[in-house]
Amino acid sequence: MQKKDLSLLILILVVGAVVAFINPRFLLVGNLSNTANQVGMFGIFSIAEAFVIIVGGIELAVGSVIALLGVLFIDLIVNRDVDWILAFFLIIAGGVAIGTMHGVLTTKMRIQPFVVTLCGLLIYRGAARYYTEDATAGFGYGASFPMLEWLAAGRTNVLGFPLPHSVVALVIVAGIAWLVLHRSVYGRYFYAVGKNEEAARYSGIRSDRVTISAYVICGGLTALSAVLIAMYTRSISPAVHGSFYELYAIAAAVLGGCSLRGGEGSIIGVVLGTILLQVLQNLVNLLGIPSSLNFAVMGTVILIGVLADQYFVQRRKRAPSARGQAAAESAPASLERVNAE
Amino acid sequence: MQKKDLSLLILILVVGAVVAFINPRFLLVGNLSNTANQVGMFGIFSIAEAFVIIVGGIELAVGSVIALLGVLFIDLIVNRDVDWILAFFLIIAGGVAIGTMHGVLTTKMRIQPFVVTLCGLLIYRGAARYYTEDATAGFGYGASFPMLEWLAAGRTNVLGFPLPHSVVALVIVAGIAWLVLHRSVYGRYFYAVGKNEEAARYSGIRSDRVTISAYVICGGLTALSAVLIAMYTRSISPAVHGSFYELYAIAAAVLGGCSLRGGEGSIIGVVLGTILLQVLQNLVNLLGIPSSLNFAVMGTVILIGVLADQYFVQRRKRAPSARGQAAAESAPASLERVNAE
Amino acid sequence: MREPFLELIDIGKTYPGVVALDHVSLSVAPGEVIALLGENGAGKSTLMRVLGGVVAPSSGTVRIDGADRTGYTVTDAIAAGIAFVHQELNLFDNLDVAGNVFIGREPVFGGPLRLIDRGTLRAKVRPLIARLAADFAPDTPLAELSLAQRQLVEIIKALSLNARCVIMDEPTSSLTLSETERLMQVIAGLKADGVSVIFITHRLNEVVQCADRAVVLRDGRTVGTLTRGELNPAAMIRLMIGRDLRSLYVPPAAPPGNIVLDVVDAITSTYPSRAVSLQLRRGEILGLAGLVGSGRTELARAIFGVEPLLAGGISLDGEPVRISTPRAAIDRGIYLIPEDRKGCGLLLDFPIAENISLPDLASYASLGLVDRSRETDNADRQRERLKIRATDVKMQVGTLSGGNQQKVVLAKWLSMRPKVLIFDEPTRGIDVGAKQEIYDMLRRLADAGVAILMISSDMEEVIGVSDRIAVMHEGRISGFLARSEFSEHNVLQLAVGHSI
Amino acid sequence: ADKKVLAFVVNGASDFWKIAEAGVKKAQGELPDYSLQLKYPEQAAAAVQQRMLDDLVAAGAAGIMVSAVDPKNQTEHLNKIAGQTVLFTTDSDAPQSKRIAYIGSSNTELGKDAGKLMLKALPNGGKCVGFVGLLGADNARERIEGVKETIKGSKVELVDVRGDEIDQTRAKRNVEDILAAMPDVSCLVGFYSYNTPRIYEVLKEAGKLGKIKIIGFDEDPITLGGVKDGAIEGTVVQQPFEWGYQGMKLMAKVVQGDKSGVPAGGIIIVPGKVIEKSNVDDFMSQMKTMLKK
Ligand SMILES: Nc1ncnc2c1ncn2[C@@H]1O[C@H](COP(=O)(O)OP(=O)(O)OP(=O)(O)O)[C@@H](O)[C@H]1O
Ligand SMILES: Nc1ncnc2c1ncn2[C@@H]1O[C@H](COP(=O)(O)OP(=O)(O)OP(=O)(O)O)[C@@H](O)[C@H]1O
Ligand SMILES: [Mg+2]
Ligand SMILES: [Mg+2]
Repeated sequence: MQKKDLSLLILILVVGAVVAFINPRFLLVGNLSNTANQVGMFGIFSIAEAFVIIVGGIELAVGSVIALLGVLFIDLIVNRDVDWILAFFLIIAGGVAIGTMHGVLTTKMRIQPFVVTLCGLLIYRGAARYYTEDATAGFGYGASFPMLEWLAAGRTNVLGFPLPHSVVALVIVAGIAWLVLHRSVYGRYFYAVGKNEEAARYSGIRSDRVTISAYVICGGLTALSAVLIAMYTRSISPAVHGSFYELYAIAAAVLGGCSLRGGEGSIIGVVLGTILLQVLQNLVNLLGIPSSLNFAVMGTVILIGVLADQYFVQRRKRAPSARGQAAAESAPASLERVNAE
Repeated sequence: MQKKDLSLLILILVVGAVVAFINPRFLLVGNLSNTANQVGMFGIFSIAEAFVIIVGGIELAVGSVIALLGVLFIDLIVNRDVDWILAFFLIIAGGVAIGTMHGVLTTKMRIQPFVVTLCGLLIYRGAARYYTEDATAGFGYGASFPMLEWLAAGRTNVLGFPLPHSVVALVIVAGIAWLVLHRSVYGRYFYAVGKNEEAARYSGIRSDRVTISAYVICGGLTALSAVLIAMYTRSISPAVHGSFYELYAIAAAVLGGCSLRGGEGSIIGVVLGTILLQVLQNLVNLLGIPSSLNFAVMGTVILIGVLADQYFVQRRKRAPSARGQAAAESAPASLERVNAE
Repeated sequence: MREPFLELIDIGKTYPGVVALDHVSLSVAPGEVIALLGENGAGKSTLMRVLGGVVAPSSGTVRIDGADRTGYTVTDAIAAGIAFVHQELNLFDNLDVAGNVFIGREPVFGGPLRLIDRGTLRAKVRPLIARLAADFAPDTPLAELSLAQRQLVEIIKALSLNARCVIMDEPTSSLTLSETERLMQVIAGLKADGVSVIFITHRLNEVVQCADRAVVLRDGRTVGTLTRGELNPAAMIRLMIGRDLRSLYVPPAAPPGNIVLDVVDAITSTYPSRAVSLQLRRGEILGLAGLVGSGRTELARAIFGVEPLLAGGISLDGEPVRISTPRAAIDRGIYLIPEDRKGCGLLLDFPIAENISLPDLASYASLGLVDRSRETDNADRQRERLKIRATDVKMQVGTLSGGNQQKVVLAKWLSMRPKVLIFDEPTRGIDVGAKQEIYDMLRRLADAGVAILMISSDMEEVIGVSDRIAVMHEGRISGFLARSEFSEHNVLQLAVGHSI
Repeated sequence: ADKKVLAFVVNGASDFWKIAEAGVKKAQGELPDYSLQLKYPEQAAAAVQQRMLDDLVAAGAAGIMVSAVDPKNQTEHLNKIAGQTVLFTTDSDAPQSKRIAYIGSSNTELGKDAGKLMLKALPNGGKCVGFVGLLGADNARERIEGVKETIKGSKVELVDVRGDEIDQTRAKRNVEDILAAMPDVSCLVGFYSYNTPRIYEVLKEAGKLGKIKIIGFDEDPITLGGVKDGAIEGTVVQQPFEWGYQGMKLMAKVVQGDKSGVPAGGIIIVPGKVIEKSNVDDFMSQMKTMLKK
């Protein structure tokens, strides 16, 4: 675990402890399980976003893709009687197709990723709204897919804790993503391309291919979370479903140490970033803070956390003699990381 | 005018011509004046955003600042009977204070601008909502500030065209911004810091100060547009007012040639970007396209425009011998520009 | 001589307004060591980029093992056994040393997952590091290495390829004598193994030392080839610049004056337990020598206010000053010309003129607005004075050849009025002809009363140009040498910290 | 903190709920043993609201009255909530859920009222355009449905309804654009509370007040002012004050175990009111007293 991840973990623990102290119901199994469920759903698309950010891109269409694919998924299984397993794979394929398109447009056509995915954001949401004629797509009352529901939105009792299956999905996704990013050759190429695309090309890395595959992974994972979220809300108003989720995803990734300049970030960090954001949401409701202050509290806690981290890092940097060589050696690196953005 | 700006202008003219052909009412003085009014309001905060993007930062709080300052402005003059001139200056000072804070946090405390301004986005909106207890702030019926209304939301007949004063404001702001960015010493520093902060520092540029001043300019201009927008809508629901406007601003800046990696972009480009976005909005209503497709149409037109531009640029690049030296000379630069992001 | 296996035939390359290569041919036989010489902008790097598959030639053929290659790319070059050390470093500062060395060729396990075998990776890098006696470990993050150390990493990367041909584009430009010696041994070893080496350098004695053949380019054309027996500096210079060169170095006009800069017990963060003191006089050129990583750059950065001084102080003209930003240093007349031109020296996408005017922009302005014609005029003057090869001062600096970029870095500062000038590797990558002009200029500046601190890894240059030499070893000054004590042996002895 | 919590969860922030809040406050005055809270989800999205409900249950709320963002599809989730606490719905019902009662109005009926106003305003028929925040939202659909049902067969036509995603700038802009695009439009309908004042302002700026008829919903002060000066034909208002007041009182009773106040089927309709020039003064003074404390 990197130093930055550790700071984040500490921040989460501190926030959690404070909340638990003020309202012990925070620690109720039910509440923790609900929060975990949110973390599961949001974590998957945050990891998706992280892949793109690490190769130096950005994906703004996450929320719209979640809306469009969610609508399609529900439509397929509820109105068109497609078998849900087939529908699931179709949706994943859809996400992969969208990702491929974004990747190709940014690499082969050399359009800025911000522009490509902004257009995606606009187009997919429009498509979702047009498709349903702005109506809400949902299971309605009584429609039931017991197996699918259990798999996607159910919980399994593990040692007394109702573990949401979205968390299981997140653990699997994060595990594989960790292996790929931090241990595999391919992951290394992601970081290399994100940091210095030209040098990567000189080293014989097919940087276009690497970039495209980051978008593809992002699309596929986003599709997965679209299905989970659709099964959680069971209804999708295409005009608002998932809107702003790209900001959540980017925020989680950035909190987790990704730099928007590319080449940096860790999977553990992204997951921790997601957890922090969700715990903060939970906190506002549990402490009875006026809902209007919901966002403000989130912002304030994040800012204080980051400031505190920075304060300690800076202090350590300023007094390296006191902490000896080791501290001095590590300080510039982590400073640079913050600096780099 | 740079080549990129020219492509954008052509795109706007083409879109305009198509719309005028389908519905000639597009060219009615009233309609053009309305669209111009929107361009005026949106252009100012897009220029604000461009300053920050050029020094390599990002400002996500634009929309929230517009909500908070708008609410405060209306509250000051309607409920607290502050003289509107004083209130105006207080609001601008507020914007400047917010900008200073963002600048100091990113430079002196070395927190990523994305994190700082994301927290700002959350906090200011929360503050606005809390301040009004989520109620709409408005002039109510009959409240009247004729001078202020005329200045901020009025129109003056210029050769038969009712020129909205927001456009006058934009022209003044854009003119000064152009002078500052493209002709002044300070403007050069903005680009230098955005491009390579380290090299700028080695050349004796106080990069922190330059960065902070970009945020300050951004805050001040955003405050100005907050007042104009408040006077236009005449009522502000703090929960939604101005939300997503940061995306508009970033989109206009990026369309206008700014790179999110900093150090690039032109004021003319940003203004053209704003015009394009507003003409697209106008188009949807005028052509009677379903509102749900509003965004999709915007996205599609932008994408097609960028693709067409790219196609011609790439073609020219591939056949430099045919078009002679001049074309070949400009091609790599503009390619690089797209590439850089 | 064995049959050539790499052939570049009639290669041409044009950039807008520039003919970089004009029908150049070169063939390389196994085990051959070829030096590629020429002035800055002669086309050396471009030719090698063609061979490395980085740029596509406008005309001509690349032939490998007798087969003509079309659509030849980096991947093909790597597959054909060509390793390339680029002039501008191309490394990843988010990876460690081993990761950089084996990027694109990581040893893997785990089947289709292709997990990186980190143990093997490090084990493979370790002997290569030892071979160059570099002082970093396989898992040292690249971000912690100095420029010269990074250059060693690039070389290690090339060696690790087990290539048939290694191209090195100015591998020694920031290395000191001992590393250079070691590199020469490595090249000899490669040669013995039948590996060909093409290297580009502006340090002619390296050529004499190890090349079988020197190919000289001028203005994108081959102007001659010198074989082993003909290799002597005078002949090479004549081919390169088309005339003879008088002695490079000019003696000072007057003895040095008062102490201008006084550094007392300065401590920087890399060597927190070592204090540095030195004094610099008016009109003096103080050479600062030392091995890679000895802390010279860091000292310069501390004086210039880029890095904090942990302890100690600096006085200027006898008055203690506190310098915490480069701006403060510049305002007091202390200028630093940094060694890392890509990172700190230049804005690569900016035009030449705007780079040159940047440190002193205010003086080109009236009412805060930049007077562009004055800016351009001055840039044109500097271009002529330093013979910067560019069609126009509106060209982006990034498109210039390495040496010409370095000249732009110098030009930035030379139109101003300094009191203390710190040059960090001022002639890195600069050709002999231009070196002479720069040395002349250094001397003129010194004679005009500027105090100059010249950090250099080029032993010849340190001895030739300096009035006095300070040598650093592991973060402290191990000794000063007066003119009469100047010798390679003395400098080296102080640099390595023990007698040799 | 020992007082039992009764929560009123709305579907998004708006002034409309301020009036409900007044009702809740009045109920609070009469229910000292309870702590009544009004909760705004930070976004008008089902997922966000669901999250809020889950959290409220976790925090131990004794009763929840909710204006579900998407009642049709939230049914199961609402049932989950209903299993753990006393659940009422308001504003928009989820008839198939296990909620104990619904208190609110019927949007279709409100739409019909507006349709009648339109017929009255345009005796010779004409083209109308509507403006709304979220076209897909149930309340918008039902209101539009009600209008269409009433004007069916007459010469009055609702040719288009423009959505604005609750962005006031766009709301105003939409009106401007429609005026430019359709010179022959004769009546504009504001379906959401803020749409009507935007219509009023644009017509005022264009000097077309009175020439083009305005029909509104809800009780924005500018709307009421417009009704008063005759520029707006009329506005159809709901009575959220009563929802808040009656709803909370009833909920407290149910929490105590007294279900006598809940009718069979659980539906309590508080009818809407049509405000026209004739009764606008009365209504305004009523509002003033309601919002006083
Ligand atoms: N991308 C480019 N665009 C335009 N001109 C270029 C580009 N790359 C190289 N050139 C030009 O080609 C010529 C040859 O450059 P090259 O880098 O090969 O020189 P060099 O011999 O390696 O010089 P040095 O010793 O300074 O490294 C120079 O005039 C340079 O300006
Ligand atoms: N950016 C950096 N971050 C961390 N450590 C650095 C950095 N740059 C240099 N160092 C370390 O500082 C030490 C001193 O390096 P410095 O560059 O001052 O040496 P130098 O004598 O100039 O040698 P060189 O020839 O390598 O430039 C080296 O050991 C190096 O590892
Ligand atoms: Mg070169
Ligand atoms: Mg150095």
